[in-house]
Amino acid sequence: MAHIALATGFLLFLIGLYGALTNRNLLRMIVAFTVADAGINVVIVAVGHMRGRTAPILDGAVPAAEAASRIIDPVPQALVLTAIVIGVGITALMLAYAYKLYEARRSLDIGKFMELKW
Amino acid sequence: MRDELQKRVVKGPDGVEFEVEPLKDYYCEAPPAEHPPAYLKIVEDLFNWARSQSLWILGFGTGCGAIEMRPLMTPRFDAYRYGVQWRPTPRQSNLFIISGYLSVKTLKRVIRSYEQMQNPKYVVGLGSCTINGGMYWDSYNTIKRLDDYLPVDLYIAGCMPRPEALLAGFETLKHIIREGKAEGANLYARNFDWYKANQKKVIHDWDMPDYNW
Amino acid sequence: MVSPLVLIAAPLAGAFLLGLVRCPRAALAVTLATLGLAAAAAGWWVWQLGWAGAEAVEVFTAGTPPPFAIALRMGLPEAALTLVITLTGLLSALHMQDNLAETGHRAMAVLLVAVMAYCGIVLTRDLFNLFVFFELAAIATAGLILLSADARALGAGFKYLVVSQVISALLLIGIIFTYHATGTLYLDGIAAAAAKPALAFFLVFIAIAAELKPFPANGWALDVYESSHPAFSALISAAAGAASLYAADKLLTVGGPAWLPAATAIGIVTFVAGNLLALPQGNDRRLLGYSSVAQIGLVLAVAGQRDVLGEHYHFVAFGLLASHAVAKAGLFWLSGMVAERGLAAWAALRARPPLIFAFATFVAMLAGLPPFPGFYAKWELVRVLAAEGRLVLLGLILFGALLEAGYLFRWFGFALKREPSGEGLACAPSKGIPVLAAVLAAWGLAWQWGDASAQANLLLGLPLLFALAFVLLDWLPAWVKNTLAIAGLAAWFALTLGQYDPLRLIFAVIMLAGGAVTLLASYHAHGRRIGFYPSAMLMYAGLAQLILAADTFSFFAAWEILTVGSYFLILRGRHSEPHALSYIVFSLGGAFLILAGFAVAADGAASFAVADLATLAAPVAPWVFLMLAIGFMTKTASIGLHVWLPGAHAEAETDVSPMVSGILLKAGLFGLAVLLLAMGRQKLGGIDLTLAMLWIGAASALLGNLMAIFQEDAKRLLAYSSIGQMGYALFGLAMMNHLGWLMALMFVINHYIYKSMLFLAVGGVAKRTGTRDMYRMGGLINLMPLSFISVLVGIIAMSGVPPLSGFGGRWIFYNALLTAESRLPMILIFFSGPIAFLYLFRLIHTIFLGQLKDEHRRVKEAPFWLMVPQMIYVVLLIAFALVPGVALRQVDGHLGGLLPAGGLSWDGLTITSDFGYWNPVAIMVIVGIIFTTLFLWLVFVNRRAQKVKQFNIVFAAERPFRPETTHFAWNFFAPYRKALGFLVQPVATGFWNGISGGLHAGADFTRRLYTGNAQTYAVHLLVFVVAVHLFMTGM
Amino acid sequence: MDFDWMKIPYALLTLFIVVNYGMLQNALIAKIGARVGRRRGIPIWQNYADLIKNYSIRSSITHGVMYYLGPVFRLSGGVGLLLFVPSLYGSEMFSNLSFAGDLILALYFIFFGTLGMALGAAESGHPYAAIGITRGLQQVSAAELPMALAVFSVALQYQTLSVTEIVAAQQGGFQNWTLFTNPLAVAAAMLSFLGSMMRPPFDVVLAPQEIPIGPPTEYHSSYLALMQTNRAIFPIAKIVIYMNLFFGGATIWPEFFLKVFLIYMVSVLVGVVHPRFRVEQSIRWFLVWAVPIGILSIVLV
Repeated sequence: MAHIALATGFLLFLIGLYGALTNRNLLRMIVAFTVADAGINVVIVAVGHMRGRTAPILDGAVPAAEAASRIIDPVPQALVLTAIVIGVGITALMLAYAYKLYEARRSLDIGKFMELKW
Repeated sequence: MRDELQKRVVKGPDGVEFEVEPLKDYYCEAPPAEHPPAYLKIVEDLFNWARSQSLWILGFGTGCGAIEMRPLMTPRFDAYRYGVQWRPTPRQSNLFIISGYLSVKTLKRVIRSYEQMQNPKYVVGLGSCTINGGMYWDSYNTIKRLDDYLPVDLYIAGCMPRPEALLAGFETLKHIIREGKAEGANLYARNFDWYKANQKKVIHDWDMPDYNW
Repeated sequence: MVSPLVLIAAPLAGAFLLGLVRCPRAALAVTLATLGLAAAAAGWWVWQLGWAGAEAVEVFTAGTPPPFAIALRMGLPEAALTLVITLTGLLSALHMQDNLAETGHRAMAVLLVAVMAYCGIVLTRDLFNLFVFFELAAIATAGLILLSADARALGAGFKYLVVSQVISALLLIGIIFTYHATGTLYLDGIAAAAAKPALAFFLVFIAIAAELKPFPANGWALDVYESSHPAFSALISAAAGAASLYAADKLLTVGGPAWLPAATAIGIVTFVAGNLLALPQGNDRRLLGYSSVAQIGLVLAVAGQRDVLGEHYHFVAFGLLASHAVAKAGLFWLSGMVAERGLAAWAALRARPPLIFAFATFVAMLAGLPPFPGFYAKWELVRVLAAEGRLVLLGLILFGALLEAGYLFRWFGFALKREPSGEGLACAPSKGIPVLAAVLAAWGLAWQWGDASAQANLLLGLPLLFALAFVLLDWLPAWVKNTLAIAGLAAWFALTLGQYDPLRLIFAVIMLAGGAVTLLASYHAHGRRIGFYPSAMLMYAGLAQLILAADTFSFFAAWEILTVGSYFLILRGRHSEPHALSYIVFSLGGAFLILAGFAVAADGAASFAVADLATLAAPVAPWVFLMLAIGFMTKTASIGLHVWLPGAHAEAETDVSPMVSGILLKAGLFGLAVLLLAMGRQKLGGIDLTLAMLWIGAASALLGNLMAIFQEDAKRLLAYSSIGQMGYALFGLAMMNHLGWLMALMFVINHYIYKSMLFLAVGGVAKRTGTRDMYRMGGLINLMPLSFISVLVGIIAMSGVPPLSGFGGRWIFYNALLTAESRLPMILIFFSGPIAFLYLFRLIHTIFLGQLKDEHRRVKEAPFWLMVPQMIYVVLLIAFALVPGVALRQVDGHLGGLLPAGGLSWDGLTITSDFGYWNPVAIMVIVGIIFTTLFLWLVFVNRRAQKVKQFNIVFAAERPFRPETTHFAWNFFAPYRKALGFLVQPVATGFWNGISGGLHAGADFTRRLYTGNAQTYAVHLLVFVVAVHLFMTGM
Repeated sequence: MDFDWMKIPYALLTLFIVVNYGMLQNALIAKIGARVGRRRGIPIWQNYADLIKNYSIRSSITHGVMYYLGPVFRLSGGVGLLLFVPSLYGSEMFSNLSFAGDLILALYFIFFGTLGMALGAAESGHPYAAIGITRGLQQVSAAELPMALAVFSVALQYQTLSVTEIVAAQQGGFQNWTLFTNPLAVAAAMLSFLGSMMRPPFDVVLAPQEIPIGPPTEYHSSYLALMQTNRAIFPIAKIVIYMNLFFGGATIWPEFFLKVFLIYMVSVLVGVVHPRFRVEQSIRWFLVWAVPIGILSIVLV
């Protein structure tokens, strides 16, 4: 299960990366990055998974005393929350940029924004 | 008068403009002076002997007669043995041989060269042309009588005089020098205005100072 | 006790507070106050940790130790870095206050967040927290980029976001797998973990490294630097750079020594490539961007050397980092004051001399010149690297530094020499204050690093302080400063008189007393002459300290000080910009060789006396000798390394030329003398190196003289002649015998006197005639008789004709040759002697004799104050000709102790060697009597001579046309060119131009890598990651 | 310092002898040249007449101070050179003023007159003067090199720079002359000698037909007289150095006269059968033919 998740995560990441590097449209690039982000998040969660354990929620099902042996590692779960938040922030910022770029040039082609070079 | 002898306004490196007058600024304006012989006669005699034994001819062939001077350097005539040499610069020469006819154009150069020689200096007119114009007696642009323009010490007549005649002429000149009678340079200085007037009469494009130091 | 958390909390609180403030002015006040508070907190910590003896503290955010909570650490490095960050933030905010006020409180909030994020990166000890701060920084950066007035910044910001997305992906994957393997995110915990996941850690490492904008994965950064607001660029360059570097440093601590080579490799490649690619840049901010990239690369490379740097690591790394941060921030702020983007547009700075001083400070600081921290850091770094045998790295660092100095000083030259364009300068106090603060910081750091250094604090050196005092006194009129300068030189000379041995005394007399005499000429200048005295006195300070330097550090520091001072001095000439540049590049190249030589010699010792060079043995010794000798020969402009000299000496100001020629060149000879005294003969690969020097000296003498005769420009002629003269002196030293040295010292004295005199005379003439082309002059003898006399005396002395002092040099020279071991180089020397006549005659003929030109008919004698030193020199030359013993006897005795055998005997007035004898007084008297008698005789027989004018010459029965066509002066020695012109083909110039052109062309080709496309940049990043991985696994 | 005041009249005596000998020798050589050309040639006393004539010229001009001093420099150079070298070996009377310096002094003092003359001629403002000087300087710069090498070779050979000691080492028969003990040096020096005597093929300096007599173009009357005096002294002074270095010096005046005459005749003999070199040709000639011999001489000594 964890391996499938890992593999899926990496696959998503690579697909996203490939998409981001090959699509010339800004919006498509941003979407591709979101896909890659999602892939990474899957990877993070998958890394935290331990076979046969349950979610790290300390309620009646998992008493605090046994928590250490029954739940999966909670840290990646915490990390992934942060990562998602940051990812959203960055995606929003990129979208804002894309909007302003489109306003400035009436184009979403990444190849149109190459005046700074060398 | 040529353009480059006209007054001109130039700007100095400091940006101040001023006038340059070439005839005044580039040429010495002093008139020629007479130079008396040495105070002691015996010294002057020695000097005259040395002058007569050391005739340095200005190497300036002014006309066709120059061809007759060349053999003097050859073994056949060998003028050197009489103390006669040729010098390439008027500064160091004391004998000017006007070799034949003298066109007005050449006269200008002759005057300049003559004036650049130092006192005492001697002029020998070679051939008839320097005496009366010779075969060019009615030419519109040769002078007829050299003596009007420069003080001539000696004429060697003929058309052309042979080198032997020249050698004889040198001997006569030596006699004149030794007798202290070859004072053409002083004569020129004394009668400078007269000579100058004669010269300017024939030379119409006078483009030099009155006396060429 | 201020909690380190203030640094995080205060900006956050400020940012939230800003949400409540509506008035832009108030918002700005809040922002500045917040940043000020943070800076104060950081400053307090620096004080506590650095001076008050407090211990580093670790703050646990949740009240529990890691791994259950995030830990922050505040030690001295963190405190210093946060101080840099917060101060840069504060000053940048001040600088861009108008933009901030315009954009409103949101922008200020973003700025505060950026500062907070940078501080967080520095403080945190948690890997994931590091990621978070990096992402915060990225978001804030992308927001701040929008502040720029430049429309292209949008594109740059997007490129930045694209790349940071990739980086963050790598970082995140790396972090999670590192955590998976080690079970902790606490950095110290990871470091302590038994099994470290190589690949995961690699991803973390490479992601952080990518944040450092390594070559070639840095195109985005350059675009950001170029287009964003300069104050913000300052923040990215100084603050973000410092923070990221510290993050990399933390990772290296965690990763252990295995990761150091990779860091070094990335760093050094970036350093060299960044500086190389900066060469062809025409946009100031992009150039600063390349320079930033390079500097951060250098610090990363240093971080990679922490294993060998040991206790010096922080001193070196922070020295370089501080230099970078202060100078780069200052330069970016300056760039914000300049209206246009071309490098030449910085000429606008000339309207404000303090800004030029600031620019000079920053350039010197970046180039690692004394007394700035970079200098001490470079010294330590090179010393350690040399001791560890990491010579390739050492070479690359010095090469990169040389490139950097090249474009920086070229730029500085533009600023000082190019015509300012129409657009002026924004000089609002808000823009000026940050620059001023950076200048103060620069000098403060200079003091601090000197203080912390194991070496002497350069800012404690009296001569240097004296020179720097002229910066503050620059408002005084020139004559007051000149008097002060002369008094200073004389006083220092009197003060130190007891400390010189006879050999050094000769140099001291020339450099200090001689310098004072040369300075007399400077009285001719009117007004304030801004910038002249600080530069000149800097040079003299260097010279003064050089002679007294006992250990290699102070020697090298003095060497660089005099180099920089003379560079500024040379740059003052009207057309000297390219020549000053080649001077500084060659000089620094030579200086770097000297640095490397000293470092190799010291073999790790913290302090190494110059005299201890004698203790070196093969196989190190010959290499040290080689490096030092080439370094010194750069200064003496030996053939091949001479291309800088003619232009530099010819284009310098009238009173500067004698300083740089008569005095400065002697520094090289002094170095060589010290070197040869200490190390003697060395053999490398079977070649006797002193023999090689002998050949070089002889070739310099011949070719220098030969080139001099073809010059039309009088000062260039003198300059080439200096090459020849220095060749003679080098030849004398390289003979390594008693008389050879004596001859070299005689040349030192003579060359000082006559070359100073000639340069002053020719300079005076050039001043009056408005040209340096000799064929445009002529006939000046009657108008400038005193100048003529000094040139006449000068050329007689220089040509070696009796009875003047040059002859003494030649006489000793012949005697020395008779004892020399190798005879063949002498052929060249023999040939060069008569050739000197040619150019000397040309000098005096074409200027003073011949035909006077129309426009010069009213020129006056050179200014009085230019003549005063010349007349002193005339007297000196004659005195030295009469009694050379006064100067040489002591040295002769002194040399007897160093180089045995073959001295001179000074019996009465006659000087006797093993081979011959010479009586200078008798010669003078005899020649004088003969000359006077004949002269009186001529006057007697020729008393009535008529003075005539210039056209009264026999001219083949014609008359001269114009003076121009009558003066024979141009292409004076045409037959020589026909016969030997092939010897003066500009081979060396072509060679160096080829190298420079090749570097520029290579850089121009390479920089096309940066296509401007965000996706290409991302690909570069991936390629970079793969390449580093291959590099690491391949090792 | 105790100075032997008798040196002064002795030196003047040397000067007197050499001036007269020089005038006569110049005339004699001119006469020999004339006889070869089947002329009678000038009288043997011609140079005296010329000299007196030039002093007797009544007027003169001056172009300025250096122009005025040029001939003074020139003649001082000649006289000084003569007096700095002992004329006769073993004679206290004719050791002249050689206590002032050794061979190096003499070699460098050669340039004293040349330099002064060059400056004087240059002030005349005449382009031919300047052209002539540049030609002379260029030619001599190459011609000096073999001489310098030869001198160096001889100094190495005898391990001294003192002319007296060099002559002393050559005493005791002609087989001890440098000519036989160090023929390469002598060969190099004699080739250089050709270049310094202003005779064909190295007379492009004066080049009478081209730049009428070059440097002295403007000189006349008493200036020229001083230079003529130098013409009598200077070549002999130079030849004395050659004689002392390479040909065993002289102990009595007849030997002196003979050796000086013969050495002089070398340049005359070469001169009469050669046309004129251009400057760059003579530079190449010296560098290609004379310098290698000089180099060999210092390598092999």
